Amino acid sequence: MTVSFELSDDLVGYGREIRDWSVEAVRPYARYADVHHAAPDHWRQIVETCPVAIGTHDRRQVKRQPAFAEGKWVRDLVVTESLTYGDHWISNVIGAGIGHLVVKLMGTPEQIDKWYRPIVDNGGQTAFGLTEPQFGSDTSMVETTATRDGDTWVLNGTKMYCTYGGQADYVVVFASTDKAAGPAAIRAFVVPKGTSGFHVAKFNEDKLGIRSWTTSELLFEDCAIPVENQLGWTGGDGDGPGPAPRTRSGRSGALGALAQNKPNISATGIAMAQASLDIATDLLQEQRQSFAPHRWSLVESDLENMNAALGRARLVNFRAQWLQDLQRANKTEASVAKAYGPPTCERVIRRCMQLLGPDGASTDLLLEKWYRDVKILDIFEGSGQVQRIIVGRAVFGGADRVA
Amino acid sequence: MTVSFELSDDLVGYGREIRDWSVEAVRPYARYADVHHAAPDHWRQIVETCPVAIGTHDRRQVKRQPAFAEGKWVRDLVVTESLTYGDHWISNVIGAGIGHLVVKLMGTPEQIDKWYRPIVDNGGQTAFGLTEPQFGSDTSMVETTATRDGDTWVLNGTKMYCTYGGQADYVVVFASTDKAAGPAAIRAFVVPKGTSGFHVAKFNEDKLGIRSWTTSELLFEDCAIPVENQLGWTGGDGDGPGPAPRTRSGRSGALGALAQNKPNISATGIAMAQASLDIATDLLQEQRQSFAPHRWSLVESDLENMNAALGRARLVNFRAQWLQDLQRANKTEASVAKAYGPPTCERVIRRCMQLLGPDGASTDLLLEKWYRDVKILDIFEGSGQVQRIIVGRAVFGGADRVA
Amino acid sequence: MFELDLSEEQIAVRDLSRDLATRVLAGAARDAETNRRVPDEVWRQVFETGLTAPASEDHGGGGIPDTLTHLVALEGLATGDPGIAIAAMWSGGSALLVGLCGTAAQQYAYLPRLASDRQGRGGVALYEGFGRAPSEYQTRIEHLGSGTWQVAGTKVAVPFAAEADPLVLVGTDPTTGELRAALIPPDAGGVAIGPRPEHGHLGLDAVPLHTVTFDLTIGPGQLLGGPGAAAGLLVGAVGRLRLSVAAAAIGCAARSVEYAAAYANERIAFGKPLAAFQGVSFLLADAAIQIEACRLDLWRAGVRVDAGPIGGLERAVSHAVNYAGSVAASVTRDAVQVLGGHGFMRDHPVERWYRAAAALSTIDFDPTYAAFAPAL
Amino acid sequence: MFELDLSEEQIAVRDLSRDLATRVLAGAARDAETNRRVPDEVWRQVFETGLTAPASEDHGGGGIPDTLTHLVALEGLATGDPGIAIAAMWSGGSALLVGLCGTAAQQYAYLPRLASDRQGRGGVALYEGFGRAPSEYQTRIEHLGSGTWQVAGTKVAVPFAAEADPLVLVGTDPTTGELRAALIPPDAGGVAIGPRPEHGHLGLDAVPLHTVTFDLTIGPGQLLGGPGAAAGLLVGAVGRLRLSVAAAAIGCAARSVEYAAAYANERIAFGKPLAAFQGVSFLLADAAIQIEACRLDLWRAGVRVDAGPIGGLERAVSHAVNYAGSVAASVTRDAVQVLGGHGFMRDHPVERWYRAAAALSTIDFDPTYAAFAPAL
Repeated sequence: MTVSFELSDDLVGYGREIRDWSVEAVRPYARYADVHHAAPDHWRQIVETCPVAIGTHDRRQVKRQPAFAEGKWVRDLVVTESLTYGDHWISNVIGAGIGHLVVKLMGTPEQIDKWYRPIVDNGGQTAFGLTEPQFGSDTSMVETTATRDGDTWVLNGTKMYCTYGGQADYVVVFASTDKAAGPAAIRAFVVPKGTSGFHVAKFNEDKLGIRSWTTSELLFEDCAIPVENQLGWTGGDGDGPGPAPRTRSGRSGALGALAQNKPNISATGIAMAQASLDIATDLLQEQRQSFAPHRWSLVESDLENMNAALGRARLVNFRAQWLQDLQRANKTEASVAKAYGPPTCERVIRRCMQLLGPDGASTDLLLEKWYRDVKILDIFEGSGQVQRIIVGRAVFGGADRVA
Repeated sequence: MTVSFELSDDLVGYGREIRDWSVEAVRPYARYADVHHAAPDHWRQIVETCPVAIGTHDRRQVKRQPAFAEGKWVRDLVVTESLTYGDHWISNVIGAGIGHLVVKLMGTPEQIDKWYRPIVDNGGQTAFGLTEPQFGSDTSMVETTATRDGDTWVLNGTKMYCTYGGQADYVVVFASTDKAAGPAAIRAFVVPKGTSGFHVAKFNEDKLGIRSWTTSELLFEDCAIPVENQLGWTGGDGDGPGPAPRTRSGRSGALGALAQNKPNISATGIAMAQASLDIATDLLQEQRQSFAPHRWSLVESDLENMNAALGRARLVNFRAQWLQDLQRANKTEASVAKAYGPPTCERVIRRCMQLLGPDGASTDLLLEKWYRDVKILDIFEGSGQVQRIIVGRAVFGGADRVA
Repeated sequence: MFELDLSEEQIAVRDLSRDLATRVLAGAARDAETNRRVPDEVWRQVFETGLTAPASEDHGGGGIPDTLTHLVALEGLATGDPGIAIAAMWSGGSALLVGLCGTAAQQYAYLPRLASDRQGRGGVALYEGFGRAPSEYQTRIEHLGSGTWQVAGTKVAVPFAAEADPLVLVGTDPTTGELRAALIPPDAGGVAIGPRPEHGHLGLDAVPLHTVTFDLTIGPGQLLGGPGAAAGLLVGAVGRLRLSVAAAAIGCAARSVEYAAAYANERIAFGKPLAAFQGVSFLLADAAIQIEACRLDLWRAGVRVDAGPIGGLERAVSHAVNYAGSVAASVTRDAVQVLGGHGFMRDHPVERWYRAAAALSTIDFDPTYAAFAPAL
Repeated sequence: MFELDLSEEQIAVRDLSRDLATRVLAGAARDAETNRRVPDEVWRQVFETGLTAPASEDHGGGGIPDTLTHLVALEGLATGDPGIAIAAMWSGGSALLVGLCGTAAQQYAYLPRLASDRQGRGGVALYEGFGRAPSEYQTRIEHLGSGTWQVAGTKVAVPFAAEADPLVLVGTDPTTGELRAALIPPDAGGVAIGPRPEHGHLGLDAVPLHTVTFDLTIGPGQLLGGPGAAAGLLVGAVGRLRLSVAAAAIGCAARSVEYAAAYANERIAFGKPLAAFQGVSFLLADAAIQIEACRLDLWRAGVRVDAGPIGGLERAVSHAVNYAGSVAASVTRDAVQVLGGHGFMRDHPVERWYRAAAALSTIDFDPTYAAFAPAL
């Protein structure tokens, strides 16, 4: 075995096919998705034109992704960047969400069979309800309550910024079973779509970017679900209100699910930035004669250095997900990946607009859209600041004593 | 009145004379001062060659600085940058230190007459003993004690990094009169050179840079001084051990003295960076033909942008000291000045070395010395982090409620 | 005489503009953006400040402020909404250039109307993109002989191109290499106005911006200042217009810091206000530090503009503009970051400032003043 | 096959070099600097790793490691002291180039001696400054006819110039534009060695560095690989040498972060360890993040070197080297900052790393890869 950063020809080809398709089939609707805050109505037809098996969230249409030597998570990085290179709206209609990943991490074998398996086997979308109006990063502040009532848990509270929340097959909701017991009493509950008392207060927020991405506000009013919908439920003593006896508390399970996805978030940003850079490069090359020679030197340096920066961002992503594929610890590496890519991707897109001049920021191009879209990537699923805290734990935890 | 950034011709000329002299008379001994950790032995003769009245710290040689329309503190910025443009070692032999400034801020009229006036009228050097081995920024951690014994205070403890500590006429020492009473019980004491029990444990530290700058470690062992050497001493009830009743506690008085000097610290950094930049620019111009044209464009941009960055650093310095001259509040502005200049000056010097290639870091040039010297400027008299805390107070204290 | 205090009049202008920003512009920002035009009632109130048509009292205006006053006014208004502020300033460009550089006849022909018509718009066709400074503009204003001048070139980000009366076009005289300007009436032939982008312009939708191509001949009466105009006056006036964009960017950035700081004071995480975390508070401290440096740099360049066309003025303006563009884009970005998910929602104005600052930073960008640097 | 794990052998090399760094190099760093030479006993121990004269077993060495192994070894050693590590690596450049690119005769002439002489030194005259990449080197190695070659040019940062046996000079053949190297014995005429700077070289005093001017003729036997040498081999070997400097910078930076983190865990301010302040901890988190990206970038370039002279190799090497130089200089700077006043004292090693990283960043710097950016 020897270190190699070369992806297999198969995966490269697979990614290229998806990317070409994304430019041709997805990008033409980028502006539509932004203006209408929704994917085009015929999104299903669009997805069906994809020459490779990207799957859809609709379970009857699902195609399985082929396996590659690199493993699932590395493959997904390539697929994520390739798919969203055309535009990001496609994610919303084919993405599965992460609720089921939480089920896999925190559920009993029965729960995994019931809620995780069908999603990966047949498709579907799941959502994740953690954030509330009064908190973002500090997940100990969960105020949604789960009260035991016979064979049910009754949920009350509000969840914000739930990706796919208004359309998912189910939402994994984090709620406190005993506020006095603090964060350890926070548990996760599977709440299927249509459950009585589960209201979609706002289907989609009015956002700076990624507008077609469903970001829902959910309201739970005396929403009763069976006790066995509590993840980790065994029917034993530990399933009552109060601190969970299990090693994995609700919050850390939730954060575990987020960690797996972090490099994919960065890959989405790289897609937006690379698309901006490629478009800007083509336009600038056409306009080369309009630049004074000394200025053109700087334009060329900028373009080359932006490509190099995106290349490095891919490396830290691959590193994190390669570890994930080997089921090795990658919490720090996943945070490195998420901290590293997104803020530089923001800068790349902004710089491309600047190099193009005032027209670079007009809606005649997509760069201004991607500049709005990209900003969320350094915020959601753990802001850049939160990632630094996580990386810091490794830095300071692993530090020797001063000699 | 109208806003004007133009200094008077008088001050510009004064600064230019000092600067030219500094290059001619001071710079030739820069390497000596670095290697020998001391000014050249004939420093007094060197200072005497200065065509304008820069003064020396030796009281018999002192010449008063002329007044300018801009005021004392703005003048001092110009003088500081001009003097240290040749090299920084000159500061150590002419600088007065800041102990007497603390006296002025915290002393009674009698104390000011006794310890402040002679220094400004006749010259002299004073030192400031606050930092101890176990703390830098957190000045509440003072462990040096002052115990009342009849008409004396008896000091015990160690002070580190005291500028001029081993050579000053007196040191203003901060000590706790009652550890149980916390930071408020910290008072300042004037300890003259030669006081019994006042030992210079280390005359000068072995440092990365500014090696000729006397940075002493001082040891106080049962060092007794008269009670009237406690700054603010009136002989009343408040002069016993315990919290000071006066509005200005020892620490805030100390920090006040530091604030006045902050922009001068930055001006010193600008001098080092500007000197590096000017030397590098001349050398690079000579070597211009050796650079590929596209690379030369970048070299030229770098040089111009470094000059612009130093120009902005001067602006925030002037702003702070112009307020100081008008005796208006400038705590935030002084911190802005100290936070802004030094880290950019570091980068300017490093970049100049890089542009010159490997020879840029050799001792055949002075840039490597200044790169070592400059690092302290973002650390001492309040690190960049401490300045951000101070600026943050204005930002957050002045913030409206969210609409 | 070294002096860093604004004059009493400048302070009054600052307070007035900031007051108008808070009372009127902030609330109208969303409307102006949605309808892609400053609401009439808002325009009327800004008109009364004189910004939309600065003119001397002789011409029925309230006087032409000095450059620093102009910049202070614009920074103040931009704390309410940079889009409306920049729309007003750009519209006022016609009156400003005519008042500062025009012949007496031109001033009488245009200024009384501009100064009294509350619905009128002006505009200046200035920028060309490609990092060009004014001295590098390729738009030609060239004497063909017999008092006829050829005007040809393409301008970007031309405000109010379809309605400005007059539209002032800035170019260079290839014979002398000096800056020249032409007064183009709205019905002139040889002016091809590109379409307005269908879905807007990031954060600058309060003002219509077009790419415009000019290819026409004009008579000497349309030559700003006449055939013998002193180019130095125009250099200064153009410098002022360029700096105004920087002033708008700084106003927007400064307001973003205030807003984010207030949010960070109130929002609790891990048992403390967000402001208690240095990872948050240092972002805003750095922002405040940069804004202070940026504003002083802008003021210095503004004062230089009024001192006449001394050497290095154009480069000083370019430095101030590019630094402000870069600082404002980064500061408004960090303000969104401080608000986290809430910052991404249109319920808070920081997302608008993020857009506006980025858009402003593209207007007059030259990569020679700051190359790309990755975040890490 | 996509694979990011080091091989077992590489892991062993990493651990061994890191162990040697901790046990031997760290303690000898000050001595090496003061005496401006690696202490003999330390050199002997580093010699045993093979780094000072990598040679195949046929020539009495321990084998020539692949590039990645070489880089891993250097990063490990540099955690002890970058100066000693780079001295060893640079000395080994002669054996490396002869072993990778020399003719069989050259290998037999030089390698057995280099591999066995514990006091011997090699050296490569490589860099020219001015941001030049190897393909732009102006040092000429040109065929004069009759098997005689003209060697002319000026090199900077030439290690062991006065003692290297042989000194390998890298230049370009103006006829073909290809990279060439010449073997220069220590007594060769036409070699003018500039003086060693009297008071040292920032953080690189363990190794003598000189500016050297060459103007001599050589026979075909002194032409590395002979007249028909495949330039591609030399391109790869030169790439490896350049990347080694980046590896030393990264090792130094990584150790700085460890040291500063340990300090920040212990040092108390305002009632908490320094590490509890995000204004401190984020500096080191950012450093760790950058080092991770930097190391992967370096590894990728290293693997490309061994894959043969594929297109873009030189630029990939330049990117990796310049990013590492920039990251290491900034990280070591922040490590000093975390230690505050203590960081400025020679009692702690961070000041040495600050110097060494800055010096390393000047060796192979090209401004096209990262323009100056102010801190704020």
